[in-house]
Amino acid sequence: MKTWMRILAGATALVIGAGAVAPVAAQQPNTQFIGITGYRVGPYGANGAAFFGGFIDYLNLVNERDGGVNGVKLSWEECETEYNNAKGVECYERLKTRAGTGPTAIHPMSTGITYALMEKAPTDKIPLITFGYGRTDATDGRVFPWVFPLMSNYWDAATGIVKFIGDKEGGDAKLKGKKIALLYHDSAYGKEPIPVLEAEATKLGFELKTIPVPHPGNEQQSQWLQIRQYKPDWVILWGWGVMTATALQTAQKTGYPREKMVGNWWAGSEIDTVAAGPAATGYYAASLNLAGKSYPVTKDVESIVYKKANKGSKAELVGTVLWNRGVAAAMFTVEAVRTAQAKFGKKPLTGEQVRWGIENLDLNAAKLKSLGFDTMLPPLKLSCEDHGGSGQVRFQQWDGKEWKSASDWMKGDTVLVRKMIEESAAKYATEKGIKAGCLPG
Amino acid sequence: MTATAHPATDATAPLLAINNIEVIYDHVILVLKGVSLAVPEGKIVALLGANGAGKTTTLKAISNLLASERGDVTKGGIEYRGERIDRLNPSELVKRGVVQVMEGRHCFQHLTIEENLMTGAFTRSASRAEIRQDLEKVYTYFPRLKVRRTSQSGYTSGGEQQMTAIGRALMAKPRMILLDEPSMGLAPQVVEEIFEIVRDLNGREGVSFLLAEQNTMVALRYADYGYILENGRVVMEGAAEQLRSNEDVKEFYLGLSSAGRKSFRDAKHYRRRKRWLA
Amino acid sequence: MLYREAGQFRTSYAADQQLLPIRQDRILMAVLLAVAFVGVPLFASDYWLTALLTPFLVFALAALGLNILTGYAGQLSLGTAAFMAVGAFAAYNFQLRVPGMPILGSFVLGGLTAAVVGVAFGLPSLRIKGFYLAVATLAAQFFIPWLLVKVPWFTNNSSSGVITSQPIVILGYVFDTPGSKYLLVLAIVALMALAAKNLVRSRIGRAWMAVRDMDVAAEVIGIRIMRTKLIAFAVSSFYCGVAGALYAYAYLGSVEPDGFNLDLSFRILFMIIIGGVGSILGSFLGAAFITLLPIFLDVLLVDGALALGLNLPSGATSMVQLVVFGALIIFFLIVEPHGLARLWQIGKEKLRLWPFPY
Amino acid sequence: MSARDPEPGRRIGDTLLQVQHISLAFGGVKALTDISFDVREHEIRAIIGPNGAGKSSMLNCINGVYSPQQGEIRFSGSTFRKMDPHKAATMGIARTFQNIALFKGMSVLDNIMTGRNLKMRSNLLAQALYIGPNRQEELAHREKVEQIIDFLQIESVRKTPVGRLPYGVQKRVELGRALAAEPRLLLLDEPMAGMNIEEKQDMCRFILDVNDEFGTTIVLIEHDMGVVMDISDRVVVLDYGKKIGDGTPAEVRANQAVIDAYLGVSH
Amino acid sequence: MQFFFEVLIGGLLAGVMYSLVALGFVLIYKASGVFNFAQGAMVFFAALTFVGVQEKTGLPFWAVLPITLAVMVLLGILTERIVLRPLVNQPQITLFMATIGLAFFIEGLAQLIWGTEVRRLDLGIQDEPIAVMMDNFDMMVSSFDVTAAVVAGVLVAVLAVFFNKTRIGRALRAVADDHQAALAVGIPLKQIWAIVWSVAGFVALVAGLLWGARNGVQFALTFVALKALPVLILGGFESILGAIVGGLIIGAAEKLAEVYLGPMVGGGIEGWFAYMLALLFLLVRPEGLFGERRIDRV
Repeated sequence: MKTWMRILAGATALVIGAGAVAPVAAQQPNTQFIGITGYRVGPYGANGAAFFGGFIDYLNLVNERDGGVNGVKLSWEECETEYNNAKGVECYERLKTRAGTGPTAIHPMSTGITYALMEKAPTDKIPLITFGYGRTDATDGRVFPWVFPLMSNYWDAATGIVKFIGDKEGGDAKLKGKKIALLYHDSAYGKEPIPVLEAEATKLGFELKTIPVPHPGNEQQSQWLQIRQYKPDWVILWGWGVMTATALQTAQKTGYPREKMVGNWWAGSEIDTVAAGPAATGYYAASLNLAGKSYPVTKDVESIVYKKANKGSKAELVGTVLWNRGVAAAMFTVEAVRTAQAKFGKKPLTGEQVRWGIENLDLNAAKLKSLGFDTMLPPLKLSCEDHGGSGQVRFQQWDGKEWKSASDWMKGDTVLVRKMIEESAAKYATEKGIKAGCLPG
Repeated sequence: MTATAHPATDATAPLLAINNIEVIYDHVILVLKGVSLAVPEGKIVALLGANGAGKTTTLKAISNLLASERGDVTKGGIEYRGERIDRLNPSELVKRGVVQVMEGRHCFQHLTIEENLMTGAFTRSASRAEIRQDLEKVYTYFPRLKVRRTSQSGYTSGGEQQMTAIGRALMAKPRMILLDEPSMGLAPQVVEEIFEIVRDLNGREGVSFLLAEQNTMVALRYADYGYILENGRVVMEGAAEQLRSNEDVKEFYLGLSSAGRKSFRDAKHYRRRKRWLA
Repeated sequence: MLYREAGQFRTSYAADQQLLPIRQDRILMAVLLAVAFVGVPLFASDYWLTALLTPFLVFALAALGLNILTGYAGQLSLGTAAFMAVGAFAAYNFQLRVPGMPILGSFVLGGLTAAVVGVAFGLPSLRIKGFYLAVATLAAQFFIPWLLVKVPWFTNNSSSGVITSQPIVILGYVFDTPGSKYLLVLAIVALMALAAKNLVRSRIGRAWMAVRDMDVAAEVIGIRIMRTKLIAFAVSSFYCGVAGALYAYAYLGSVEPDGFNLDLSFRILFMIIIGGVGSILGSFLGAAFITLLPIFLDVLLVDGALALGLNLPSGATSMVQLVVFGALIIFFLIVEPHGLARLWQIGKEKLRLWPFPY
Repeated sequence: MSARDPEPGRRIGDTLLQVQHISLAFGGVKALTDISFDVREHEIRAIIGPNGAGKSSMLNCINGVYSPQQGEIRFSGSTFRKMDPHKAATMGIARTFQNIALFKGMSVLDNIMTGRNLKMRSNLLAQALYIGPNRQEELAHREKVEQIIDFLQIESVRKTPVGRLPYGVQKRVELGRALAAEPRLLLLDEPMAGMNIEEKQDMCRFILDVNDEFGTTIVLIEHDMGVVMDISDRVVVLDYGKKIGDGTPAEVRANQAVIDAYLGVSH
Repeated sequence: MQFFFEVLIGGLLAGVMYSLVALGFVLIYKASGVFNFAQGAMVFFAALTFVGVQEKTGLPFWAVLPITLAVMVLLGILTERIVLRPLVNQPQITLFMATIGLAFFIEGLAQLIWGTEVRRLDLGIQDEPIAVMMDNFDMMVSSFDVTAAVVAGVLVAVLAVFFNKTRIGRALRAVADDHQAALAVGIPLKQIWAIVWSVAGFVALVAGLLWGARNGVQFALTFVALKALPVLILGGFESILGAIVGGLIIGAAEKLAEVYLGPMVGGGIEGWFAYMLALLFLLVRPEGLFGERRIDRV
């Protein structure tokens, strides 16, 4: 008994050794391969499941409905990162070996992993698409040619939120003398908006108090008592994971009105509000995309991917904020491929070619409409200088059941943000000895 | 040994009979290499031998405490009142009246003496009053325990702990107690006291004892019959008085030679051959 | 009989005290080193080098550090990742702020800084033991990353808290390919493993084990408990610190304080438990197992599901992975609580007798 | 049978250890009350008494594991209120324990090598590199340790982890570890507990040889009266933390207080 | 001053929530010497199962509770049977590691069965400031936290009676002291351990329900174990009373520190403050507040 168990254990070890030698390639030939470094377990597993669920649902849609991009079928492989940097790198390296083309474009969906891959990507010629996260100053594509913080970055979000609060108060001028508290996840991610908010505070004359919440943020009594004592007019919530729901619950507990709380786009999904229950009602959050199922693309996914092909990831997720965001992220990738195909031909493309496609992406309102996205996203046009392409945010409010749009697409202080981005990027370029400039297309 | 002295040949079957058992630890270490012995009802049987001879293992094989130490009875059988008990779990065994008092007492340190005694009655479904009565009975045997009933056993002396351990076993209303090294680490006077109680219990309650003991001298004074174990085998057995008068036992286990006890001062070293082993 | 030692006499204590007294072991080690230094860089793919072998070596080094503390000196620590963080950030700052600092110097200084911090957090071990100490080391685990995030100086005012390692240049040669980074890490790890082996078979190693096994007795024969434990903390943290620096420089390239979290500490603890507590070899085996197992499971599950034509949602595979990982750990602990190193030893014993069963 | 040498006066020297008015309590429970006695150079001194009499506590006070609340200890000319174990070791006091306190995870050789710890000098770096002086040192001490291994006749188990050894051999290894420190004063706490006659005889021989050959002074706790009476020069008797007798074995055996408290009538 | 008390009371009440989780650790540690790192995972599993069953069946609270309890008892028994029994007599660290493995297993299993979505757990207790306190003293005291504290109090009382006054309780304590001896007197170890794990499962369920109602049922529930660890060090691994008092102290000290000390050093100190506090405390009393002082007998 003992002996055979030992043998079995030894055999397990051996097999594991051997198994890693020959990872079987999962992709089919002559397809556009997309590597996905995703996460569906761990503290942010719920977020990942929604985002990557949408992402893959859209890829399936393109294959099922259109037969791929101009006839080139899409293939993909998802590698679980557990939101862990080291595992993210391993996944990246693994996906890199796949297909002739490599992973085409990577969505790390984690700022940490983005940073870990930042210097690998140029060497490997694989673009990183960081949709609403990652390194803010990478928006300057002259210094970061391989990184695309698509649409809007954290500083856009922060200034956008200030703008939104200003609007609610009746104009930016009314912000003078107001008190705003920033309740943030005490991590690199949470600290991102501080410099730009401080700059805004000086400029617009409001008072800013920053209150960190230590990870994971499932206990916020003391922070909210501080808020209760400080009595701010608005609370900006820069949360992630369980922290957001706890903040909303604790706000209720300490009697702070949720209508005076604005979250950023990682603190504004159903995951956050459902967990908080009734405490979330009235809470605002910035968003990169609208929630809802009424868009033609969503309907297509439901009817084609879910009903017809039965390849859907999870029906309950359809139309949620993060699912829609995943769909949008996939669409950006697909459209980048399409754009690049126009230049390089209708065949599986390399990461380098797709990079060009992303940089020359132009999704105007008409294009978005034709793709079935309507108002879910703002128009987007990238260039070498601007790897964001939009800088807009839109606000949604939780009505107790679902997210409802609460504003138009709007921009914050783009001048300030651009200035800070360029400064920061220039500093990075000096540090690293990078000669800023556009890559030849 | 004469046939009449062998307890197994008594007209009635022995209370406990062990037939040629083999015990292996960890699947490799053979500790008992075929041990057979018998305990007749109402007798005190001593299991003697040096450290590591297999005394404790024998007792644990009977009480089935081996499993938790990665030991296993691989051959032979153990019978209690004619029933095979080698696959019973300890709790079943206690219910049938076989209780072991382990070497080194093993009191529950954080429980009071009285709580310790009460745990002994765990397997019984007796009424509260009945248990209370038994508790009083234990106190009559061990008046010292009554005085210290509320003390945490961890803070009591070795002798008191040994008494607690025996008393705890008594609470299970045993017919047979497996007593492992009751004299270990106790002062001579206390050892005598404990053995007197053992004799008392045997006489008055009719409890049979199988006691493993290194202190051959004392053990043979109180036992009816004895087995000597060496290296996992029974090498000698016989009625206590026979063993006591056996020359070899005298020399090797009692430290007596025919010319009286040999002084430790005069013990000689026989230098052994140097061994080559890395 | 493959592993027969008969006929190999050791006639002096010097011969008996060599690192590998048995000839077969020496041959095996030579082959292993040759493969690691020559064969692997020649034949392994970039994926192997970057994603498997380099992290394996880095983790093995950290596991070695933890094993010195936990396996040899008997002080259970859950703060390994924090000491790695100290090493990484200290190396970064030395490299950044001291002009002309050689990179290896930074690694050593990073290790030394971690050693100092390790000693500071080791001080409570003089009073507290076992799980109390283990939980106390969590204080380090939570405090150090907090401090690194909180004080911008440590991260050179990086708004995100992420530091990007400087290029590794030694004597003008730039280590920027996966192969060269692997070789650098391999050389460092091999040297430090040798040093660890020497330490544990010298006076200090015996003192550690003595304190681990029976501290009162150790004190009575004249071992200074306090010093011995603190040296263990220092040496262990030094190893973890260097491992942290290599983690940042040779493996990930950029790190953030939050990356050195409790998960990482646990991961390394797993390595020594699975590999073998109190065994140098075990640190390596454990690191290999823990690094490769999830990847293997991942590949196996994904490809296995594909091969079987199952449409396993990728979420499910991740869960299954977690379940299997947990189950395997338990399985291993039950089958061989002394770890892979013991399995290896048993295997050797068997080979020694082979083909005879006894 | 009682005195060891025809002329003990010539063998036994001056006072080496003097225990003066030692009192020790654990949270109010008195373990030792005003104990005084002395141990002379080259002597074998036994401490006897019932369980819980404070014998082990006495040893623990002598080598500093416990610190007595009152009294002092004089050892080879210096006086201590509180000895610490490390200092005791450097001054040449070695010790074995009632319940074997070997380092279970280590081999016999390594266990005994730890006894040489105080005599080794190499620094950490030298040890890590294992070159030159450290290597020489390790080998030199190995030589010494092998002598002890020879003396105790445990050559065949030198590489065996002590946890796997039989009890009697473990006791021997523990003696070896204490001897490796080349002590002036050796404290033995029940070195023969749980041994059979043969093993006890062996152990007695070792103790006597150590005493004879190395001139080591020995303080010994033992329950076996036969052993105590045979090999010790003088005996201290403790009962409930108090000293109730002190003298040669013959004197102690005749002491009525000792008989009442400990020896009992039937022995 | 009013604010100080508000923080203090809030802290004490939060501390009770920590104690709830710490209790599960104490129970298992006491009875089997296992430092059960999977307690957090068990809390998560309990809450998730509860919500999952509720979702699937639509049954009311009082019907789902026994079902979940049954699942937890089953989990406890299986854990004992499959994980711990084969590991009897192994060093504590091995058992500890096994429970980490168990934690992974349970976390994976829970999500495999019920999915990763974040769910709401509604106990029908509104988490709002108690009006009386608010109106009369301008003090914010959460109704939810007070309820939780009452539940915790009842739980502790029940456990105390169970341990000290019942035959099984005595057997549990006996097993905790010396399982070999317990076996020898006929206490069926396996059943006892199964009972312990079941009780721990029950405590995990209570903690899971309260924490789940507080933060939503999601993976992060496993993190509440990290909040319980300093409570354990402070209170002692073996003391139920210690878990409660430790929780109160940690809760109060942590909140006061974050509010009054935090701003001076940039805040966010709660993550480690409790650990540091426990560490400093240990330097004074190494056995914890109510832990058994170990007497080293040599």
